[in-house]
Amino acid sequence: MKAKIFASIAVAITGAVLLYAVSDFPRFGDPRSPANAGVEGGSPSASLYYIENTYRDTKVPNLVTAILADYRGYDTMFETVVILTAGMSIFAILRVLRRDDAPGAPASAPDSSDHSIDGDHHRIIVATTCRIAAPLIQIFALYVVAHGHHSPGGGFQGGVMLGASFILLALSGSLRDTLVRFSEQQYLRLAFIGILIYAGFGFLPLWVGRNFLDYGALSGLLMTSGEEMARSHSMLGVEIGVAMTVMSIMFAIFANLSTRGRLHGGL
Amino acid sequence: MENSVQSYLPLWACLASLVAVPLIVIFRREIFLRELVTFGAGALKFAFVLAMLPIILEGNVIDLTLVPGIDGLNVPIAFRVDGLGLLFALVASSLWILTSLYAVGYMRGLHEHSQTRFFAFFALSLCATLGVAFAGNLFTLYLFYEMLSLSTWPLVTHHQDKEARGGGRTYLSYLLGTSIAFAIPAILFTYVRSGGEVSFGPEAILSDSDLGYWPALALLLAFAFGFSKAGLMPFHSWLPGAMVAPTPVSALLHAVAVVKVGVFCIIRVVTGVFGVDLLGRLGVNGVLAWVAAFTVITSSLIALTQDNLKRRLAFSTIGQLSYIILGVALLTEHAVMGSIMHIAMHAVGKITLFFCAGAIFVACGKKYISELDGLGRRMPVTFAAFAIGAMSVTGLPPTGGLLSKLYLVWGAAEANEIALLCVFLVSTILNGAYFFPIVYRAFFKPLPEGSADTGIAEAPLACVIPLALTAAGSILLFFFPGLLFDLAGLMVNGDVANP
Amino acid sequence: MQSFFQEAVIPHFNFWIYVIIMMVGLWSVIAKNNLIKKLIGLSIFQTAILLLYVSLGVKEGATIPVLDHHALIESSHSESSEGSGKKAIAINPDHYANPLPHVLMLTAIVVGVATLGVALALTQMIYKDFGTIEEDEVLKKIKALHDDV
Amino acid sequence: MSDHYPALVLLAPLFGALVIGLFGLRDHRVCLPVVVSALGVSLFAAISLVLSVSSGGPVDYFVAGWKEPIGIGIQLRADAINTPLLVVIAIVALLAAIFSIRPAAERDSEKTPYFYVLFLLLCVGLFGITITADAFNVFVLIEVTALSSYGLVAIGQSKRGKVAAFHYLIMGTVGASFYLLGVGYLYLKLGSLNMQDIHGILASDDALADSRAIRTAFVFILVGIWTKMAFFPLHGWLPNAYSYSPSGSAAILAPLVTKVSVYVMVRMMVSVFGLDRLEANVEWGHFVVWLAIIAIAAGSTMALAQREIKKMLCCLIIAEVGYMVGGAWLGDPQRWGLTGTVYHILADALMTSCLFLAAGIFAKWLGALKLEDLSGLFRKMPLAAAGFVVGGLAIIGVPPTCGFYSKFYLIRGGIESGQWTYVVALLASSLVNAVLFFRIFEIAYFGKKPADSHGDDHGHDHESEPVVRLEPPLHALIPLLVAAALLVLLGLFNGPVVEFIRTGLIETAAVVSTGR
Amino acid sequence: MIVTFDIIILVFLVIAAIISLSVKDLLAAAMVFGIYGFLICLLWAEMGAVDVAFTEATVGAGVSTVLIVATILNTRRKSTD
Repeated sequence: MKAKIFASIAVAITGAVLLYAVSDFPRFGDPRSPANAGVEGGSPSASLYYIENTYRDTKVPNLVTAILADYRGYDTMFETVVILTAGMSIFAILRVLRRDDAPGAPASAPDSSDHSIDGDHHRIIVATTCRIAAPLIQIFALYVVAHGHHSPGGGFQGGVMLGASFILLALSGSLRDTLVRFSEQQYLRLAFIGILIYAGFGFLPLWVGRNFLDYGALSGLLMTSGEEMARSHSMLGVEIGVAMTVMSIMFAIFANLSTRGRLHGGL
Repeated sequence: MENSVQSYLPLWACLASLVAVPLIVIFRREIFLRELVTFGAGALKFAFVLAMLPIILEGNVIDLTLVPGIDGLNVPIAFRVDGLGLLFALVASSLWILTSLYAVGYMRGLHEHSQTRFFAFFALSLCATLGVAFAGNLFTLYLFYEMLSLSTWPLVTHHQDKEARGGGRTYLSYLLGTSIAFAIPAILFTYVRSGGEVSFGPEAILSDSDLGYWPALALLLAFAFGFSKAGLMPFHSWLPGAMVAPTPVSALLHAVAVVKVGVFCIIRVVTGVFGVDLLGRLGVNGVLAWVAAFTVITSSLIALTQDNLKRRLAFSTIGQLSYIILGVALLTEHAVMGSIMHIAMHAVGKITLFFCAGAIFVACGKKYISELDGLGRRMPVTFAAFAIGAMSVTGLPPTGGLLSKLYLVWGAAEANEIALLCVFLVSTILNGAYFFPIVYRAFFKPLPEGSADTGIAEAPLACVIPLALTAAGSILLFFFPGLLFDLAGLMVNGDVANP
Repeated sequence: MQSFFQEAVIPHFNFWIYVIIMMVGLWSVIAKNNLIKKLIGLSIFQTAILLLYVSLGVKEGATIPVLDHHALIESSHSESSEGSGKKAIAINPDHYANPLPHVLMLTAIVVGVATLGVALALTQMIYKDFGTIEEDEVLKKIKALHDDV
Repeated sequence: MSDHYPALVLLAPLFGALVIGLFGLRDHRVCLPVVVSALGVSLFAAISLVLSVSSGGPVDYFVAGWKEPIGIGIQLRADAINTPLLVVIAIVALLAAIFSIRPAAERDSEKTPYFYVLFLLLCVGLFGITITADAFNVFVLIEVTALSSYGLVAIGQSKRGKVAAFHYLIMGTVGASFYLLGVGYLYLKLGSLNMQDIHGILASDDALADSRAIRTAFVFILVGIWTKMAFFPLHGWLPNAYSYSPSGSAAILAPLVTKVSVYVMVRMMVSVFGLDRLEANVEWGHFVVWLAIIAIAAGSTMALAQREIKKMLCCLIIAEVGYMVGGAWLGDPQRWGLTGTVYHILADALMTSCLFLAAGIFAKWLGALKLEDLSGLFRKMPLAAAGFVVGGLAIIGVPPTCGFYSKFYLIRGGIESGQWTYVVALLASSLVNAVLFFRIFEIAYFGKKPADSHGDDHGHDHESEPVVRLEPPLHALIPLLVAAALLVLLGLFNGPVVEFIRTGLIETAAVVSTGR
Repeated sequence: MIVTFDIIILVFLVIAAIISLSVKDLLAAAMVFGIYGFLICLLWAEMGAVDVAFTEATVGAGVSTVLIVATILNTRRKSTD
């Protein structure tokens, strides 16, 4: 009961302070608001610059992906690091590592609680449809990753969908079979390789003397016509790296959460 | 008028005993080598201090900055040796040699445990004492002051029994507590008030600042009570508490080094921070004088009631320290000279008394005055030295104590503070009242019949020789006070005063 | 009251709603006893902040922040054929929503899920250790176990 | 290669984490060399940054090369306030890494690679927060730090650790979200995320700067950061989180996470909202200083009540955070309070690192959790006890150690700004610290057998005839002694460090306050 | 950006949030949380933030709900409050 009173007081105070400031906001949807068009005292508004110059700089029509991967690529790299950290923390908390069950070894022998597919009629329909649907999901996910430049989508969304396809398999069939296809050792390695790709793309310009994550410098390496195309291609590369990491970590989180770190049995 | 000489002597003097600490530890197995290191360090330290004497006597000052202070930005660590500093260093280092000899005899006599630790910390506390003596600014003074309190704590709690723990606790809570509660704010206030200038120079730090009466009084009292090693009431009870320590510790530290550091800091504050003319103008020193006077009288009265010999000596020390503070608080020329000389006189006298107390304890394990009947015949040398020491502390003719007390009285008369003059006389009588019954009881009272009169004999030679030397020293100081006069004179009017 | 509603609430409707959702989330994070309810409240609390960011980037009558790809290619061809430096058609920023909040919110969503994942892992371990996911029962049990490294 | 140090500082631990992830998971021996070399590179980069800043002023680094309109790309900025912190983070991380080596035989040593991956990711987050000059980027990096610290707290076997991690997660996420909310309000009114740009707008337009939304933004950013640094009313998570986490994690989390949050507060005050505006509304400053005084009082009293060593040290952290927040908000004319706070960030990080390393040694190799278990410590572990003594003396504020000097600058700021209650609180708290630590020294010194001791403050290691020696292995003892030595060194050489900070502070405050 | 559509979704949003937090059965709460997620995704799409909508659909609503359900099945379904 004490918590409820304290919660109400805290909520009341925070709410009051927030509402006190709301009246000072620009009108909702106003195109000339400071966020959208900047303030005269400061430097020219960032979002106006993005809308007008992104295509000229990077030849990528999807502004969000351009900002995500190039202008504020440093933020996105740390976003992927956040996902990796979450995966590692969950590993550290949940994963039960008995002496023999070193991470490399495949999931331990199936125990009784793991109800395999053939024994249960209802699951057969679900399992087979999912097994057919999974590849389709993965193809669409790859399309989302690759097409992130022109249409909504990109590394994160594609990566999650790839992960979701494996989760679908694990849910419908049994986690043990999915782990055979996508073992712990594989998805752990893939997670780290993903970020290595991202950081690698960022590190290369340093050799040419340009700042970190400055893709323009890679035009020589990627044999592209101009700096803009180099930016566009390296953005794609970076998105692939992100997709790899997100895919493997999402599946890792699910695998650990559903079996509380023992990686057998499952839902 | 005094130019500053750059020399590394003060640093070597300090480091002499610091270097001895690891050596003592290394030789913990070979007892003889360990003692040799202690004596060697003592002699080396005394030699370095003596080497500085001629430079100082020519009237110039030794300056040495260890960590430079960047235009008032940070906290500089620097040495500055002047007359007062050198006098105190001379007293401390010379008596350390004697105390080492005495300690060897005492510890062997009583088969004390973990002596290596004892001697190591003894050396370390001496390094801190000299650090305070040579401190060039308030921060270095505070740095070595804290180091001294911390390095003497293990010595006080050497026996590691119940009352040692109690004594240690009061010892630290008083010293550390008052220094953090009063000394740091006082130092910081001076630092801020003087715009970052904290080093002791020819003229006082706050001499030109427009300090009001009350802030000045508050600052002076904060300093006085902050440096609670000087034993001003009500922060004096750590000293009797520290008597749980072995006697060499009480002898050197609580008669010479630790307590004198407290008084030395107060003299530094009065002369170096406030300056005689600022205090005179504000009249703030009167309050300090009366606090000291009150301490003198009350501690002498308490000393009368003490039956434990060491506690009686402890309260007498509190009284004598307040003599010195009283002398400085009077601000007149002769009073300040008297108080500076009293540092030396009282040191030599009181150390003799503590040596005798220790010798009695080693010889026959007696601690209480009521048990001392008729011991004089058994231990003639010890009690003769005790008598001389008592005379010196009370201020009777053949001993040096008379000179310093004379100057104090002369200074009080100069400042026409008749009331304080009476305080001096009354307390002299009280000193006599709590010392001479002991001498009378030892020599003229018969030995209690039942006691085994054969067993009691003089303490081992290693204890007796030092106490004899110090007793002789206090007499010598009566006949050849020249050196003390010069050093004290330097402080008072900056040039060599003719006696 | 009517004028206040017209003049203050309607133009900032999104911002009022986001405050309400946020307070619902915050209240449940503190008050709810069940750990999973707390986590759901936490997620709601975080999505409210997304609502603030996205709704400050909205422009009336603006399309999604993806440029019309083909028009740009013809314009750049025609422009490169004439050789004039400037692009033929200027992109009017008021027609496109502000892309920056969208980028920031992509990050915030992913961070939210990552935190949720770790929190759920902790909930499971708490259940394994204490056998309950009710806050008060867990605290009682902790007091019971005297010293555990 | 040399002008890429701002990026290199945090890339090294990131690549280290990736290498451990790829190769260390199977072969544990790989972990330590990779960690030490990664942090070594960061330390080298941090030191060279300090040198370049001291010679040539602040260094700006534009990631992805977007320079001309300032708000486009993300900008990293190394100036006098954050480069010393970078060096301290690298040093403390190195010490903690070496301390937490787990020989293969130990109970849960198979989790060592995960521990070290999280360890390095935490370092990436901490370096990132310190170096970045983009308000949103700070949020992302706070999350990286937070997530890895939840993992590090809960990695051990302790049941209570999991519950503590859960509460830490809840309060940490709420704090980070408040910070994000504050940045959102700033973006909404000013249209920019770059700190320098925001400050330019605020400095040039006072009406806007005093508008309601900006003031609310500042309130929320502050409350969010206070939650992350466990400032008193929002400190609930800290005592449990750091005392029930394994010793290795506590050795890296306790000294750094709270101090970096204090740094973020200082960065927000100096580089975003501008000091002169903050000092303008005095009542806000007084209110925060009062909060700080309550924090100091609460931290000290809680520390007195604790029976467990680590819990007591955590309460000390809460009090020290009170020092720093109070110091920053004193608003004294020559900004001594702020200098004291920035210096105290460095000093306190080292002090807490030294104490938590010692507490870790006592817990692991002596099984001593409660205060009473430490009896006879000086005899059993003289060297480890010496390190603990130096750490204790630093917290109390004994001269040669850095604790004294940081308190000295804070008190000077307090006196010059007239905040006497703050000065009294500082002194009272150091008295309480003295009581705390001497209570421990007494127990350690007076143990049942006649134990020997060395209570002096130079950490001299000399012990008489030791009966039984239980010294911890070298990989735990060396970091502790190095930390203790650093405490004294930082104390003695506080002059150059403070001068470096003050020139940076005056320059940043001066430059920034004049706007564009 | 159609204002009326916007307001309707927002109202539904608040209702879904309150229901999700007050219902006793945790699985039901998870389901309503899923609905809440997809409503938010609809809101983003309606507001012109298509990328955010896509991410919210896959990450925010999709994976979160799956993870919460997985945890509920591994712990307990009934909730006291």
